[in-house]
Amino acid sequence: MTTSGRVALRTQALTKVFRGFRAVDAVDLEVREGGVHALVGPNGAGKTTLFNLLTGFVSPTSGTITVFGEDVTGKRPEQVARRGVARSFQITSLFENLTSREQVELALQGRTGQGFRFWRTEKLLGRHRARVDELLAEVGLMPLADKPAGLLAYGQKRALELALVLALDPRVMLLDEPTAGMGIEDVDRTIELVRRIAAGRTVVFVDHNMHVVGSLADRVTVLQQGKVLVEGPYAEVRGDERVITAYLGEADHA
Amino acid sequence: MNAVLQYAVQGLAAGSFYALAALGLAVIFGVLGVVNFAHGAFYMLGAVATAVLLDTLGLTLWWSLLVVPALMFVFGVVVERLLVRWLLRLDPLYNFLLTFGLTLVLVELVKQKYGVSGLPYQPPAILQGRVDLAGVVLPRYQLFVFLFSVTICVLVWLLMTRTRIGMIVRASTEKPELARALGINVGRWVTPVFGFGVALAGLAGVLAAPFRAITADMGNNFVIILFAVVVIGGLGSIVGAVAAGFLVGLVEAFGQAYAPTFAQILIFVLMALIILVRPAGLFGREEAAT
Amino acid sequence: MTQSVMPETSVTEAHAAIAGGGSRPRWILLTAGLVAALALPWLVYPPVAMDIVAMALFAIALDILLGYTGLLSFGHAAFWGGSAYVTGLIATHYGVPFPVAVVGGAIFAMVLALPVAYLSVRRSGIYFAMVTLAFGQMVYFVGYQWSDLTGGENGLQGVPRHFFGIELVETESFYFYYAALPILLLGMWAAWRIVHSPFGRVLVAIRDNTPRARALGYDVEKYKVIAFVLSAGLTGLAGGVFAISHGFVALTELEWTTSGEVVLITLLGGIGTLWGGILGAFLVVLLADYLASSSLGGIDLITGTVFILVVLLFRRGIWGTVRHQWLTWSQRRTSSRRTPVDADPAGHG
Amino acid sequence: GGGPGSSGGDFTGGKLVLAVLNDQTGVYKDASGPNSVKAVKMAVADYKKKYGGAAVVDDIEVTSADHQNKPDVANTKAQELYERKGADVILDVPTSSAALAVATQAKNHHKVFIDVSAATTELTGAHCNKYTFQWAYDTYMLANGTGTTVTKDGDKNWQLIYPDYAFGQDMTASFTKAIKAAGGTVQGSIATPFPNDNFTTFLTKAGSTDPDVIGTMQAGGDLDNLVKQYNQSGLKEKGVHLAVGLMVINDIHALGVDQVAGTTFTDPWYWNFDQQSRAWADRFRQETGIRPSFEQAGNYSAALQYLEAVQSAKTDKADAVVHQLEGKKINDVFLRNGEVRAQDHLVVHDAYLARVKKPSQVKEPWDYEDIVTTIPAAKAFPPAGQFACSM
Amino acid sequence: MLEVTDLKAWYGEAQALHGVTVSVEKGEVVTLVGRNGAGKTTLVRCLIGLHRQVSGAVSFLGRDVTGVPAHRRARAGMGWVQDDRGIYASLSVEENLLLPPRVSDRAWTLEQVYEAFPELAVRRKAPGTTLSGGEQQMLAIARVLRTGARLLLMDEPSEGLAPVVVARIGAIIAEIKATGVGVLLIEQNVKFAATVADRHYLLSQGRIATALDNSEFRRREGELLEHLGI
Ligand SMILES: Nc1ncnc2c1ncn2[C@@H]1O[C@H](COP(=O)(O)OP(=O)(O)OP(=O)(O)O)[C@@H](O)[C@H]1O
Ligand SMILES: Nc1ncnc2c1ncn2[C@@H]1O[C@H](COP(=O)(O)OP(=O)(O)OP(=O)(O)O)[C@@H](O)[C@H]1O
Ligand SMILES: [Mg+2]
Ligand SMILES: [Mg+2]
Repeated sequence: MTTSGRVALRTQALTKVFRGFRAVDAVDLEVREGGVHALVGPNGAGKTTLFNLLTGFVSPTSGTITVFGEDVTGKRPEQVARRGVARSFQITSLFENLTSREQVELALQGRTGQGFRFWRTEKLLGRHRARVDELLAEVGLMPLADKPAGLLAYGQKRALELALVLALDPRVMLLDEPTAGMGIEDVDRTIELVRRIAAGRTVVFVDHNMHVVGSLADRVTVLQQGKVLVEGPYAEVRGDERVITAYLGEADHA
Repeated sequence: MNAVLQYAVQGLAAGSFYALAALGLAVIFGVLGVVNFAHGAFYMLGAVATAVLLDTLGLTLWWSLLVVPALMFVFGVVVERLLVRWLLRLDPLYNFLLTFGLTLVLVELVKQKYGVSGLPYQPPAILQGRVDLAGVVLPRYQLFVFLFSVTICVLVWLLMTRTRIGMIVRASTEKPELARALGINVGRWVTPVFGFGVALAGLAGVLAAPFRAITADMGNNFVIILFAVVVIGGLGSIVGAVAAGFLVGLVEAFGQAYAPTFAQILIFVLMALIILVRPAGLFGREEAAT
Repeated sequence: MTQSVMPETSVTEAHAAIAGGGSRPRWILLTAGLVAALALPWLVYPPVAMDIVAMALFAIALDILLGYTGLLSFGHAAFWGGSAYVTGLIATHYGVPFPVAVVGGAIFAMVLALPVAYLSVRRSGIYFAMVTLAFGQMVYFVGYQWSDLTGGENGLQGVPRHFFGIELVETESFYFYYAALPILLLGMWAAWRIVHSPFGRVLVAIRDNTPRARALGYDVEKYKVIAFVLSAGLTGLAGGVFAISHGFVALTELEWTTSGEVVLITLLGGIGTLWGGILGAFLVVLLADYLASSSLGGIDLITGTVFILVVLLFRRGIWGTVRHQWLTWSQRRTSSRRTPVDADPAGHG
Repeated sequence: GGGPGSSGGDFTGGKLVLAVLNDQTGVYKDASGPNSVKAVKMAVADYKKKYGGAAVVDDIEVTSADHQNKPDVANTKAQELYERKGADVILDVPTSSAALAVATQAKNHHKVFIDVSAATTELTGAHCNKYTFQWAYDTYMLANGTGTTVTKDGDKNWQLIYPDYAFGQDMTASFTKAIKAAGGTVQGSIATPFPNDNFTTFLTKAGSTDPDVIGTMQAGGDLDNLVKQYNQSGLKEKGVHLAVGLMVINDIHALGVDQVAGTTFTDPWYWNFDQQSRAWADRFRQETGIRPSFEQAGNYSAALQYLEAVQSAKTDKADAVVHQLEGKKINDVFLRNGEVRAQDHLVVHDAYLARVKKPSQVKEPWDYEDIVTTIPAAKAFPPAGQFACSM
Repeated sequence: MLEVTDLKAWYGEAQALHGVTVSVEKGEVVTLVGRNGAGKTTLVRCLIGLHRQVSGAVSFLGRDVTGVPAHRRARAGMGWVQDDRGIYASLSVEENLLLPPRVSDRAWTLEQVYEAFPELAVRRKAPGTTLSGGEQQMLAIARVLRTGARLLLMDEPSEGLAPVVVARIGAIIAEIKATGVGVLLIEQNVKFAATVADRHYLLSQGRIATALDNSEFRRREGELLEHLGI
């Protein structure tokens, strides 16, 4: 993977306190452009909260966040999204009543400002057709393109989540447990997919599946109790004593 | 200074009605997720029942304070069984609309039965007149209303937060399916809680009988103010409902004293301000995004 | 998570509700509707016919919010009544043809809606309903207090009906109906346009899953505010015509009962159906009119009972039920033609 | 029978239609409502009995509609009654806004409208027209009677509390004038929201200047609220009296006599005033089961006198009937020394200053009032021209 | 202790289970594996009595419980760990634990819970859903242990848990199994399934495709993985 010198995402002393509980505690994180960065750590370490902070869903108690040098601290989710930072959700989050195609159209439209055109017909959305087909094919949902998402199986929904993130053509992608609840085959396919789309983009993801982390990440940050425990290349981190005791345990080194 | 104290007491007395009724609203919302539009109508029924009981059975206020909430509880149970329960699984807006319809029906029925001019009521002599407290002369009845409602509010709060019943009740509301799978007979709890909330509205009505016009329409405006109260306090927050109830009473009293033309608008302005700076209300929980 | 107010409808159906397109039945329906609108004043008393069409647009405007954005406004009387007053004042003081006054009223309604929307959209679901109710009440009190302008309790009396000096329109309700109908039909068309636009699609997305819409870069609040303001504008159009038709404006137009009535109409017609509002208005207005002249009394008793029954037994509303039957029927037809292979719901193809 | 030419008259559709448009369900239901319709039917029966075969019209229909206290409904209904139901006259119409809307319709349709239950002076002032009459009372009469009499009786210092809308403002202006004319002073007048259920603050404020009497212009449920809170405020014990601008007998019934005993107010009519009134009230009770309010008696009177006018005019043509009514002097069960003033169509007649009885004095149900004085017709109502009516 | 015979389930017109027959004995851990959408969750919801569109028979502890409402099944000793955890936002962590009634004297005490899951002890006063995904999973498991259920129905308990915690759960399962509790475990994590279970059912498109004991399961792991992926 090519990592240029530029810093895509940086946090400085980022802290979030929920009623006295420090969920994220003075985290300094630096993700270089083009890198695939994994965030691991025990349950409750603050990974999802960190994602929420990075995408504006939660506002930080203190500290700063910059995206390609621009300060986005305290910006709202849609503002962060429009700066090229897209996220997926740990708990599947789709528009139940729209078809896969419509959802992807919606995602594509988001960047164009067409959304405010209440005097135009929705056929306008047809212009995204080619791109929609491409994206759906990429995640293997083409045959189900016209099925409302509410009727899809779980794995299919996860795939659609990814398609939505991709549709935003983001510079930085934040994927929260992209393979959670997937069968082995789907996991491998997803790894492939993420690897493919990661080209030329910056990816930060959370996953408990070490197989996924190992295959994708070129850098890994281990969080514990809201603090950075270790950071480094995967091979280095997984050998780290502290990581083994705090997170991996003796049983499973998959 | 004296006047200011008087206004304060008057505001707290007015707030007592809001606090008690809003408490009922909050309990029902907290447990059933129902915003009960008929709360004003239940308040009205409480007052009407008080007057009718005095007229027919000679029940004094003291008895009414016990009997009417009990009757309203039963009535609430019937309403829940017959109507509200069928919509609990659905969007809360449906129950909002249902209780809106119910309000129209109840108000109209009372009009047909008891007319529109109102019902007479004679309060007990001991609550008449005034007491002198350190130079401030206060109507006895207002003091009584205030103390009584504060006591009830504290008791309810303890019940909901400190007892197993409160816990079960909260769980049954939030995820009824799961609660059943954990061995809790959910159906058994929802109904009495609704009845309980209705009884609180009825209790506010009893307190209103000696103090306010007992007419079929007495709850119409009341319920709107109640909504403002719960928005200010944070819907679903018991403490919030009570605190905001008293706050709104005070705002109303001082508004009427110093800016009468704007007294009614003032409450809504307060609400707008709260929404601006604290959308979840004074005591409301922030809605977390996952 | 979802704030959808159509939990009864299946996903397929909800999707059908938002899918646009110009199929044949739709054209047949449109033509039938137009014919009905033109014939209405022959069938019912013309001022009542006018009320029906005005209320229909009111309900449709509300449905943009309720059915398509998932926001129940319980304070729309503010825009209906607000526009009625402004329309009435313009007509009284400037002597302009009434369509101009009506447009003025609608613009006012939109201006009024802006701050209300800005504050209300900070809450959703049931909170939104309560907040709008409270704001509606606030507008009511202003209308009530500002009696120099609004006539307070007495209402705004003697609103003229100028229409380019065409006497028949200005005096006869029958001809006035045809003069005012195009305004309301235009409003309905606009509502349809809004719902079936890229904007409408975003509204549905927001209704279904707000955080997700945010993550896709949509400024949710802005969309809700725009939807609210558009809805208020169409409401204003209807309220303005209503004011001119009646020749005066009463404080009741601002009362929360008016907000409640239009919700009933929308609900009866079918939430999220748009056209249901027309049927709902037809029934509710005629029923109220009938009850007012019958010696039955107890309008609220009947309105309230209808409310309860519809909510309990008939949540899809009239139009929604018809559409449901239609979809079930056509689905059964298509699925019987399909090969069973397609029927596996879980199959990854 | 009927039809042009028959029985020498000239009646559209061959019949005469009297329409009662009022509130059948809302706050005015008890005071007027369905029982006003019955009162009008009594008038029709009396008319038929009196003239028998000599009646110019024998097909007389009484129809009614509910305006639900909504002026827009009143407006549409009035149109419909005149246009579709062939109404020759509309009667009653409580709520000022509704009455004003109906007056406009009467003017546009050239049909008669006799208002009984609305109090606004605009009906015979700025909004007066040739076809509209105000039969029973107006705000001037209410305020003037009470203000003058109470002041003269020794309560010179007043505080006024009034609901902040047209009726309350009118009443307050009239009260203030009357009080000053009688040698009293108004220490302050306090506007309150409407509707309102909490008057404690206003009462405290009013009481702070130690007035002799507090005059309230509240009506209906608000009056009920205010009286209860006045009773508990301790002002009564301090010797601050209460005078009421508008009280109808149903209000006393609703509050209970004990709550308002001793309160003075002006009443256009009282059922137990004299033998004539009582006899009619007995008949009314046979029809309805309760005693009549002044509105109901007023409707009877208005309908009866309208029929008399039709009898003289021999037609239902509005202009002819109006011509018969204008300037007519009338004495009936409701109007004593009455006159339909031609200039503004206000019907002036004797009014009464009433005092609410003590519970111990009440001898039978609805026996609530002592009539203290009769205010002669000439003094009870505003002089012609006071409210700028031009027809 | 659990006998399921020819269980069929529908969602509206779509059939999700096509005649499933499974059993769980005392002190036995049985897993249910199968790809997404195979019907595992549906099966468990039928067992606990939440899914009502069913036919077939379920007997528990020798008694027929078909048609018995969910809360009575729970009281009879079925414990359910929901796939989406089902933590109460309106209850604190401790209240979540105190909520369910005790159904046998096997029930864990609060001390035992906190000892096994120190993460929860720290957050005991926090509102339930403010816990992290994994912490919520622990809470859900701990909550069902608090009842002392005789049969645990666990829907993907290891999902989203850190490997150390997964190992801990494994140990707990082994521990309670020793006291005679039966466990029906839904698992995607085949490795984990193999370490804790005695027998396995492979569910595919609403039908039991294969039933295997653990040694065979281990032997055919690779083949199974393939099957699961297809
Ligand atoms: N509420 C529902 N309405 C309609 N179909 C449903 C519903 N829930 C589940 N299904 C369907 O039933 C089938 C079985 O679903 P189930 O949730 O039991 O699968 P699962 O094996 O638990 O999958 P996963 O591993 O993803 O949790 C799937 O095809 C699914 O689409
Ligand atoms: N809205 C909130 N209010 C209070 N506490 C919260 C909130 N959200 C998260 N927390 C707390 O912050 C901590 C970190 O939670 P987070 O969801 O970020 O963990 P995580 O690392 O993603 O864990 P997992 O791997 O289990 O998903 C947890 O202890 C949780 O209880
Ligand atoms: Mg997480
Ligand atoms: Mg599952």
